[in-house]
Amino acid sequence: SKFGDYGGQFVPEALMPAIEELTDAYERYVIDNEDGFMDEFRRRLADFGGRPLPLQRADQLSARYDTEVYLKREDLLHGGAHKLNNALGQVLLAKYMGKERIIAETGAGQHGTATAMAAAHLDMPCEIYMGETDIARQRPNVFRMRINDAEVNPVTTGRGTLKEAISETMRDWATTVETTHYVIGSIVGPAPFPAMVRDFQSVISEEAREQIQEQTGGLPDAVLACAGGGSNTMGAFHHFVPDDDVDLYAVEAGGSSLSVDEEEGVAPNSASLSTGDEGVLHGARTKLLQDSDGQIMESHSVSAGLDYAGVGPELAHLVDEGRVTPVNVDDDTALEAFHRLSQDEGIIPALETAHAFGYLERVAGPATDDRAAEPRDEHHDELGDTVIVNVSGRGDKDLETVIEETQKRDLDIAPDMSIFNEIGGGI
Amino acid sequence: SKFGDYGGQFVPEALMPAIEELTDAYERYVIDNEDGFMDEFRRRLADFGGRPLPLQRADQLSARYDTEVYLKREDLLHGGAHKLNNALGQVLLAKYMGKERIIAETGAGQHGTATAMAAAHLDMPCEIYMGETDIARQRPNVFRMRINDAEVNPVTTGRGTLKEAISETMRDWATTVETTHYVIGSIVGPAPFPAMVRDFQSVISEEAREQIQEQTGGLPDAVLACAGGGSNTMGAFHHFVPDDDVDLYAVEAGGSSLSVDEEEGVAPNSASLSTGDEGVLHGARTKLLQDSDGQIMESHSVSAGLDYAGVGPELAHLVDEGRVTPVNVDDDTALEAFHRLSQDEGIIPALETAHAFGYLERVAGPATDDRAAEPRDEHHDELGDTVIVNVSGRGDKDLETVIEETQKRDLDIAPDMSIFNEIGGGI
Amino acid sequence: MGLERAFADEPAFVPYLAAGDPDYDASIEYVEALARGGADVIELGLPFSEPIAEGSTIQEAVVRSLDAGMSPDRFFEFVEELDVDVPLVCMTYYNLIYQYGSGQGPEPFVEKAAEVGIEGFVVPDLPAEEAGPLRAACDEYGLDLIFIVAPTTKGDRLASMMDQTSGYVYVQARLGVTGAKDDVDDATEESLARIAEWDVPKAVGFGIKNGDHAERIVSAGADGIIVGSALVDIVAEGHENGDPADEVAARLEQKARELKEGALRGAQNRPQPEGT
Amino acid sequence: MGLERAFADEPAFVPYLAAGDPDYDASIEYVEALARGGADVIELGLPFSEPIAEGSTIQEAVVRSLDAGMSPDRFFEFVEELDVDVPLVCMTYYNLIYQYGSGQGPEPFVEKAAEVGIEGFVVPDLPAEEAGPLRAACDEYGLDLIFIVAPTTKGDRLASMMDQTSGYVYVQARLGVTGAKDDVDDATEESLARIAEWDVPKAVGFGIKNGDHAERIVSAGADGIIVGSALVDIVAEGHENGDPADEVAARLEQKARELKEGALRGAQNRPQPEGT
Repeated sequence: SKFGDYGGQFVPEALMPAIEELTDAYERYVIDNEDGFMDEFRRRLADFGGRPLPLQRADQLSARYDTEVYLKREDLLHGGAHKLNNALGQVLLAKYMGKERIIAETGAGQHGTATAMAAAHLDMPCEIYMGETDIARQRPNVFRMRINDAEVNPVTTGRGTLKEAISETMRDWATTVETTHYVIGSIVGPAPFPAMVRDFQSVISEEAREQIQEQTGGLPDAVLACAGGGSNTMGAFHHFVPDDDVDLYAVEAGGSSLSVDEEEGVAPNSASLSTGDEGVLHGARTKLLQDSDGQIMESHSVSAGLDYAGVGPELAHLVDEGRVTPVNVDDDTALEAFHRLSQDEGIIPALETAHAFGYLERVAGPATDDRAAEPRDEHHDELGDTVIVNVSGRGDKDLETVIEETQKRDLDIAPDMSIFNEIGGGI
Repeated sequence: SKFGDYGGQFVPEALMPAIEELTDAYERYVIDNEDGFMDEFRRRLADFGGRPLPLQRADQLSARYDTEVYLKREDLLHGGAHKLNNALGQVLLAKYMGKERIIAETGAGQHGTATAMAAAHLDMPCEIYMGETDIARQRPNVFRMRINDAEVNPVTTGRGTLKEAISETMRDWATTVETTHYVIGSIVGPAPFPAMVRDFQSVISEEAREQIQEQTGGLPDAVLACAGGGSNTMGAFHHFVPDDDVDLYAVEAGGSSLSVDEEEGVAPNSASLSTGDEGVLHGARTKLLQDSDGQIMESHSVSAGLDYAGVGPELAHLVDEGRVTPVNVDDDTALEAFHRLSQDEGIIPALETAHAFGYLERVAGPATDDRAAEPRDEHHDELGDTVIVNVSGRGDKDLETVIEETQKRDLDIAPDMSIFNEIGGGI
Repeated sequence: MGLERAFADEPAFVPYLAAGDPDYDASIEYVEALARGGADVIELGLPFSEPIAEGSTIQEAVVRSLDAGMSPDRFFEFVEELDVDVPLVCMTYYNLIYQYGSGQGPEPFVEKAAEVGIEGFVVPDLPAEEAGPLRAACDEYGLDLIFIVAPTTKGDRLASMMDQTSGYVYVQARLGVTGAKDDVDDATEESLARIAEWDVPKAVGFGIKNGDHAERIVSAGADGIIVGSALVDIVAEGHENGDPADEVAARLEQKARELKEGALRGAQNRPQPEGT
Repeated sequence: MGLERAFADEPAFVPYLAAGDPDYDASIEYVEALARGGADVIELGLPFSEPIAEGSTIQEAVVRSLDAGMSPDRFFEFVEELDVDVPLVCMTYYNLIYQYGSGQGPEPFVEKAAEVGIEGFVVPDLPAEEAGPLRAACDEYGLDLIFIVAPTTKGDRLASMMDQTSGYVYVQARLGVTGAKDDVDDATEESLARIAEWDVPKAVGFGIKNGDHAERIVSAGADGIIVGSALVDIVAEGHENGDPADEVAARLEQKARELKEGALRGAQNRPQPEGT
């Protein structure tokens, strides 16, 4: 249950039996494929989720960067992001375990919608905890959950955001462990969640590794994925980890700055791999954003889905081992990359995803004042000739944010939206 | 260029040479696969679009209807609907033809977004005409187009809706035919559009026909698809047309009523196959909603994508031939079906798509007062034991409409949304 | 079949208005004013709900007319009521022609048109390939069917249209729909050259706004000029400003006179054909 | 290691408050009021920003305390400043303990706690499996480490916890987090039965609101009662109403007295063990 020194099971005693039961179920059904669990999981991922998903050569980006850029298209998964890989796996596992009820928490709403979809598909009652502030910010996702027949329980304590929702879900679970499974949405939390969620998400790299070999005859030089909690990241990396020649870049949200406001307890970024240090959060020892006392900092990113103060323990371990390189790009770079992929490739990415493309631009893009010193060709030493970028999700959910944040910044690459100011109607 | 008496090329003389050029290109590239056009089209549909898409057995619906219900998952296509099959085909064809610019019109915005995506993917400048009323009603789709770098040209004449946008696009095309291709969004318009769009969309039935045989060992008893202009309909039917034992149901929008208000020139439905008669609209002879003078009526449907007074000439012909059965369901039934599929299967369908499921419920669903006279089992005579329903698109775009229309109606099946009235924020 | 006569002696001025724009009574006055102003043929638009070939100026005229209650039957009354001594051509879309016969084809519409005194048709969405039934009905009732030759019309299509057109041919002077650009395209001469051997009068349209334009077009060889948007603009402006119909009619008459005079000047400038 | 002494003579009353709730000075008064009211051990919460094991009542207390500036160093000052003659236990989350040593493990925190007079710890997110380093540091400085036994704790886990727990054991009377339900679960007896052979005092918590509850829990065999939410409610209500700290302190003292007296009554009702 550990990844080096990371991981573990730092949870209230009342939950430990559930964690043990889940560990047992994970080993039997997921690892040993008992009762054909994994076969059913894969069949449902295909039929319901739409897998396998393409590994697409990006024509315009490949030309721009003079590098073969391949896109792993998780944005095409049912629901619009990689989230369903995990949600479907866990809800199905809960069914095999004889659980009668699903709970989950959600911040930006992506995990909540994926869980609600999976629960509806598998005919399991489902309740989602969501802070009331997040509910007001993310109404389309709230409506999707309700329309999929999930109960959405507004959490009114504290600031009404993700952290309070996590606490509230833990509280529900602590009361109902015997009948209920808590679907954690990333490779975080107590063991066995980090390994289990990774296993469900690893279908990404399993497919991508086969596909890149079919298409290019070899392995890529690098794999890039954005990293918040890290489930799409480890999903995209897992099957490449043993391939020592494949560089793995976890692209974190640099937010508005990498520096920290200890006074306010705010880190204006979500770069826990790049800047965080070891601690215990939400059931696991990992890297996190904390002040010198050990209080968890408020993180920040223009992308709600990366806005988390911790990261999966396995990623923390792989970073310490030197196997994964943590990098980060700031909000501006991510927004520019959002527009670039939309305009050049006809794929509107999630803002989370845009971070990975922002890093690509920074390393391999045309020279700018910032990059004047680095000649264009050097990136080949860094990224190599063939790069896979994980398109973890689609950006429809981010339209409002992108427009608002783009207008604040006056980015050169952004399309002119002023025409619509003259015509009525809300977004 | 005709389907029986339907079809033809009723367009201004200035466009005829472009139509002839397109006919030639259609025959060479699409039909004869010159320069490997169709190979490239299929490769891009796979890599960029995500094809093949699953044919999924719907577990809960199959149980509800005591019929094997299979879902053809076009909602998983890049962009969220079948529209990309056609848009990608036409933009690629324009490229093969040496055109330098793409134009299209859009009403609800689905065809516009698909065209903008395809144009961005293939690096073609793109302008979309859209009525200003529709722009105000469909802002998320407008933003998606702009974000994909398409120009969106607001059309301010008349009522500022689809019909004015069509006229404006024709006007542009008439001025720019030599350099520009007009991407028509359905199996309507002058020849060769109806046949060409059908060919691009027929990948739906090509896949589905293979998949159903793999999964069940035989052909289905019936295929159901919603029908507005009819592109998803013919796409889903085409390869089954020669299979005489497969019944084909085109489910139109019955709107609020099938009766017509001649005084106001309004048909409160879009059921041109069920209730329309022969006439000439937008370049083709077909079935349409018109008054006794031949003026086109304003159509209506709760689903913007079905809200069109005409229908593809090939469908009109197949209905006259008795090969396709036109049926229709009203707004209420479609909304109920929207909620049923969302809740029972974890798939939020487009409102267009929901009409097809509404028909399934009406024919095969549990007895209600309305259906008291028809015993439950009779539906097997009608639909048979295995049914494919084309899930033409996803419903994210329809959330606002569904919530508003559901609240107006107080449907039993609808989830309670009142909790969100207490928490701030717009949709 | 006799619209050729309007082009016989001098270059013809062929104005267009949408019948019933902005309302039935005013429109009667306006059409009569065009006749007084020197029209040789008048193209009367019967408004269709989906005018795909029109520019926005005429599209808006169509909406005004429909909103004021225009219909095929009202259109025929309108024609009967007109007190003008000028040949009238009905410009409309095929569905109205087709549907008037309750789906039986164009013959009932043509019969009725002939009865009220219409002498020909321009149908912008009916290319030569689809025109067979209407051509036959026109022949039966002795009406002309005028086709539009576009700058893009070439080769076999020209031949097919030459066979079918009668009365006159409507030469679209440049690409685009009925429009409001200020320039008069030099391509007029080229367009006319392509149909030089046709034995019907050649009327050139699209973009003629004033006497000077008219003069240049006729100088370039046109047998007549077709003017729509410039006249509809006057109707639209009068409507927006709430001007009395007689004032608007006077402006139309004056504009008509300017255009007719321009055409006449053009005929004087015209280079004498060599040879013949 | 000596918290057992607080349970030696009579059933112990173990109240909980979040240190620094709603502010430093008032909280000092409140804790001292609990001592006056008869507390035998006081559990002082050191607030952590992510209190995943707490109910909403205590979660809100944690937020108030943090907003008022509580931190580990302030907490130690707080403990030093307290004028009470009752053993103190620090209840907090593992990250604060761990991080105090700048990532060097729990030893610096334990050392400092011992120095200011803390006698033990309850760490709700530290199950026995992960407790090795903290257990070792506690042993080094002579502090108790109290584990929580849940209704779901069974089999091997019980044995492992029995080995590690010292001072007393915190018996969670029913599933759920620190809570506010009005019933006192009959499962208390069953829970106690499962750990009957443990040689540490058994303090039962979760849901005790009044003297009657306290009496029933002790009657059922508990060696002590742990009460948190019912006391935090008093602090919260006083804070919301803007009541003077001394009034709130008086209410806490009264509530403490009620609970302690209930516990004492419970001890009198307790059935005499058979045999021994």
